[in-house]
Amino acid sequence: ACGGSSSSDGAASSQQGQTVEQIKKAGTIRIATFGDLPPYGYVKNDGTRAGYDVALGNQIGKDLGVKVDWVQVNADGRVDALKSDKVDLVLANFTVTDERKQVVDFASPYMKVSIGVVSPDKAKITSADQLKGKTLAVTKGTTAETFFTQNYPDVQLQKFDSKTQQFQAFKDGRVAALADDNTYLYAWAKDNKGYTVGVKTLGEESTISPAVKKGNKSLLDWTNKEIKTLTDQGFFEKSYQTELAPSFTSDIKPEDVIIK
Amino acid sequence: MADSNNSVSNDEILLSVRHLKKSYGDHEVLRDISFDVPRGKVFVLLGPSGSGKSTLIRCLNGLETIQGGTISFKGEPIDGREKTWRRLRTEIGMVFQSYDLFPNLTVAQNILLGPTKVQKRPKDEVERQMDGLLADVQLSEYRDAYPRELSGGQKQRIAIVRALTMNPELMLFDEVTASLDPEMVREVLELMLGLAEHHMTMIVVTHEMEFARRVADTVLFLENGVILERQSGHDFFTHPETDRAKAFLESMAPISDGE
Amino acid sequence: MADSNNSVSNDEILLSVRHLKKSYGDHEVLRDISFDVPRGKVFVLLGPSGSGKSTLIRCLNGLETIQGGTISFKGEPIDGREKTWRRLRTEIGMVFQSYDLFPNLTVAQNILLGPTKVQKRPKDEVERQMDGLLADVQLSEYRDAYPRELSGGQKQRIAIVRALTMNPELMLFDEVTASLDPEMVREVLELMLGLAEHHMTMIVVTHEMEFARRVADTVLFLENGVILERQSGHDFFTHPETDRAKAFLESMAPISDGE
Amino acid sequence: MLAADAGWTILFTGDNLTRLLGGLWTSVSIAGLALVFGIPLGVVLGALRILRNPVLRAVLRLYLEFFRIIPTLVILFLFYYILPREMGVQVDGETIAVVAFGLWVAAEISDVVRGALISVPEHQIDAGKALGMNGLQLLWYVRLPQSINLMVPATINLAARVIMTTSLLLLISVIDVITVGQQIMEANRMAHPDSAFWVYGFVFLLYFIVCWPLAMIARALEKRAKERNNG
Amino acid sequence: MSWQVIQQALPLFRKAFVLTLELSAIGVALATILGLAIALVREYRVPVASQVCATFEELLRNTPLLIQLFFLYYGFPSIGIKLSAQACAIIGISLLGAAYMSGAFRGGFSGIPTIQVESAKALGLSPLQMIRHVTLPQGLTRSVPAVAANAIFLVKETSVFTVIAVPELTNTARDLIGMYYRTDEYLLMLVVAYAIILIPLSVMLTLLERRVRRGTFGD
Ligand SMILES: Nc1ncnc2c1ncn2[C@@H]1O[C@H](COP(=O)(O)OP(=O)(O)OP(=O)(O)O)[C@@H](O)[C@H]1O
Ligand SMILES: Nc1ncnc2c1ncn2[C@@H]1O[C@H](COP(=O)(O)OP(=O)(O)OP(=O)(O)O)[C@@H](O)[C@H]1O
Ligand SMILES: [Mg+2]
Ligand SMILES: [Mg+2]
Repeated sequence: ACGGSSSSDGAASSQQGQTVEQIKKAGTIRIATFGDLPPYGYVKNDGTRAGYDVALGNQIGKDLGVKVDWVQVNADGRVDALKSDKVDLVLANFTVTDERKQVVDFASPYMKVSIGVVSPDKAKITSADQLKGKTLAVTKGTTAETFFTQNYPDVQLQKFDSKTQQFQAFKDGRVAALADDNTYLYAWAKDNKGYTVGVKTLGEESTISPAVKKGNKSLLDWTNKEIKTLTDQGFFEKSYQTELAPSFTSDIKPEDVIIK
Repeated sequence: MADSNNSVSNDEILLSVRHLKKSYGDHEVLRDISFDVPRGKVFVLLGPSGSGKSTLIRCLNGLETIQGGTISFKGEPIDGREKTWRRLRTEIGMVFQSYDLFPNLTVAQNILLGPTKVQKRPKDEVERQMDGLLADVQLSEYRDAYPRELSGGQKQRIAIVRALTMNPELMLFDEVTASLDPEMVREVLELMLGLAEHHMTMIVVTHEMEFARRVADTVLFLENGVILERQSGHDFFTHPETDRAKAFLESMAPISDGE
Repeated sequence: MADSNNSVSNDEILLSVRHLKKSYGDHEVLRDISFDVPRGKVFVLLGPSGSGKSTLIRCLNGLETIQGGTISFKGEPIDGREKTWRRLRTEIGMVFQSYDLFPNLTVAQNILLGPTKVQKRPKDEVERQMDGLLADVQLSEYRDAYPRELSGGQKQRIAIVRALTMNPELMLFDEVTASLDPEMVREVLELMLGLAEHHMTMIVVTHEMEFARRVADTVLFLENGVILERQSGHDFFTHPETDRAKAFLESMAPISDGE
Repeated sequence: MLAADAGWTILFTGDNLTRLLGGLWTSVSIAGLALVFGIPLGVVLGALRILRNPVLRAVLRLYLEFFRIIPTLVILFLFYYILPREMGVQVDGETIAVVAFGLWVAAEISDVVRGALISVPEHQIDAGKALGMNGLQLLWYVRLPQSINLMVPATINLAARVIMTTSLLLLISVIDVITVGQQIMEANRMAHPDSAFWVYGFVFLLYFIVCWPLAMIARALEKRAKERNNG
Repeated sequence: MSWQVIQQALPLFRKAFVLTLELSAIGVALATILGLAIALVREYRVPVASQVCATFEELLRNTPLLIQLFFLYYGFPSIGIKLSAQACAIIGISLLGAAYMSGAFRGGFSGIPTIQVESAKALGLSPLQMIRHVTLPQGLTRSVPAVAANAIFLVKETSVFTVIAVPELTNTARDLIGMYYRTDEYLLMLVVAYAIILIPLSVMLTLLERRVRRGTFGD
């Protein structure tokens, strides 16, 4: 009912996923995205999808000349969605990491990101060391989870399935702080008074890219070209203004997020 | 029998029923039943299936609430409250058609339950009485057996012993041999004959005509919830008054000689 | 009876059993049973509970697999395969102790099932035969009733009619009156007496001694899986040979006069 | 947008109500398909289980025990992760759910059918045999009609359980009613920060409205079957 | 399939295994006690309480545990009631379990033949004595198989705790899959872990059923 189903026309996919030609022939591209992460990927009250990731996906669909079939995923389902051929492309705030490079192929990045930590003003956390012995909310399968598991083993992690659940638990005061990509923490903190992103960046700055099934060279090359063209056309700047800027506080600059 | 407090007194009325009425919804099962049972006598209830025999006997133990009439025990009318009945049930023993021993308790526990928990009599005294009764019915070796280890006839004899251990003044029996294999019927009937000889006051529903003939001081013949005929045991079987009773007696002796 | 193909022939052997053996696991229930049933005769199986009567009669209908010996029907030994039995069962009728009508079918459907679906006879022919038999047993009005609307005695009579409608040459009865109220026993036994008079070949297990005495051409007395005594019906009841048979006959007449 | 203080209003904002009902419909139709596909399979397997073939019995028993012992959620994951890879075809969450639930339903139904078939008293079977019926005739004229009364309520109960279990679909990316609920909460997190109580409460109610009547029908049929058997 | 991956994940799985066992044990125990209480209240038609219990039973039996947990964990804080994830898990499984257990016990009680109650009355036993010596022991024995079946059901339901971030078996497996992408190994470990808990339970259930059916109580 909500565009969640993918085409299952039975066309046997190659080991590498669908090529661009196959996608064009099928007339649809299946893209994985979040459904509960405004302003990146979410569903409006009228049931249509919107957000920064979604805008990119829609543009890709238009340039391919095909319909976009959105598949809603949670963070921990992104790799398997590609592996098991449920989608052709992931546009779900997918941070590029070494582990992930082993299992999927990333195209050129379209966003900058690093891990941030948000906490209530009343008990503000300003450095990761303050978290020792405290509980921290993360979403399963995110870079924040991996980062804290590897670098701060004595921070107690509470791992949630979806963004909705982790933010809900955080707001209910079940955890001392919440770690996630700093960009959506900015957006979330703007919507929720009384919370601040006390730790703006942790670890190395990373990038966010579209991902395709490992070995899907055809779609990878096409996407790389597309990102370049769009960057040149200023698509991401425009998209930043319409999708992200209204959700961010004024101290965030476009350069902090998008890649020139 | 080990019991001895049932001496024959001069016609004291132990149980008295007057104008008893019982119906299930619209269905009148007993209408205007009256009779007196003197101490030491055996009453046998006969009648076709559905005539109300079980219902009547259940009323006499307070297992059914009655819609009219009175039941008096030892001269005192019973008010029908559950509490009154609970007290009286320790003086009125009852044994049912289907095996009613508690399967979760041993024979001894089954027997001791009432006397020790309800009558609150000292356990060793009750045990002595129980052992005597078990010996009488030749079931001493089954003292610690569970009911499932007994045959049907043995179960019913234990059920009777269980009732007797309460020292009841009146015993009610509802077709206690009806679910038994034919060969086991005898051992139970003989136990009951023994009780009658020891002047236990009893009301008995049975389909065993030969037994009824031998044990009954009085026969009440029921049909459709009324007492159609009331005779001494001997007279009822030799010359029943009503045609219904005659027909009934005939049907109970199936396939008699000649067609 | 509407049936007429059971004319008495000069001692043709319908069923012949030789050295039959049956055991459940280690437990030998029947050991070395042999006897011949001539066409038109009535055999009554007597014996205490557990002696193997039911087991024997079930073996004769292939409901139990046997461990040794042979059963021959109309001179032809039965090979024991389910398929052979299936064919023979249309010639050997059987009625059980527990009411075995199919509760989801009406009386007529119960009766028609075997002849039309198994024997594949034309429905109107079978219906005519059924109507005749139902009239014989005075149950025509219950043609379209469900078994639950019948009394126990009526159910058993229908069960007999159901078996008869298959035109069997041999009828097996296993305590068909054992679960009946005493007053209903008679109507079933009378039906069976009628069959005997019409020279239906029958093997009957029963606890009704008076009936057994009247109906039996031959009595087989079983104990512990062997035939202890084999006598004509009259002789068995008047002077049984073995002590066991004597004791059994006594136990079956519970509470006879005098102690 | 309505006043921010009344959390329940978001249920009626925009197309939210229709979307929630649409999500519920997804769940119910997956359950329905699973039943349509699982019940006939289960009936066949159940009928096979009363045969005396030991190998067949062992295999079918194993099949049942697998679905009995492994939590449904885990079964769903097994199918979700492994099925598409092994089958080499593109399968979406809904299809996987239907297959996984369908096989589960078949396992449960096979046990229901077997239980009902063997609950038919032995003497009824004997009576059928005494009329010369063969195995299929016994099944068709004696066993099935007398056990159908027991099968139907058990099947309806199972249907309710399957519908309830569809709540797990959320975890394999099917847009079910709960996922829609979460989308709504996120899209309105500014206006209605405490919408969780209302949205989850409403979904709770929806499930109850669907499953409770089924349970009541099953109970009524069960009672009738019992009375029939005694009568 | 890599043995090394399995070995590395073993400690985490062991922890999750223990937690699953603990939560199951507590849940089953509480559910049984509460279920028995509810069954008795309903069986003896305690006014008001019995209606309340009936409503409670219907509500819980006809809604998924997952949504009950969401409601408890995410929904209740909105109205000022905040419980930890484990508390929610235990409350959720105990209440749901109680609703099921009550049904099992009532089934056991209703299977007691009327004749048993009547002969207890005929001995003059008071209602409480009757419960203590006759209906309770018989009803409990009769409900054993259904109670055991419910216990298995409840252990399986603990897998749903994953949705409120309780690090039990399912949650741990999914978490590892999300971090390290070794789906096959972790799923295998998950299935094996549940099999270790549930196969013995299931065997026990079969034995119990057989025993009760074979007539601990036959006549
Ligand atoms: N609980 C009940 N509810 C409604 N009707 C009942 C109930 N118990 C008995 N009856 C009806 O009351 C009538 C008398 O039944 P009762 O059992 O007393 O007969 P009975 O003389 O003992 O018969 P039987 O010889 O078959 O035991 C019957 O018509 C029966 O259907
Ligand atoms: N299915 C069975 N499995 C094991 N043993 C059995 C089975 N059926 C009967 N038996 C045993 O076989 C013996 C004979 O039983 P059978 O039912 O033939 O006796 P019976 O003479 O018909 O007794 P009754 O008069 O009580 O009907 C008994 O010891 C019984 O326990
Ligand atoms: Mg009666
Ligand atoms: Mg027998």
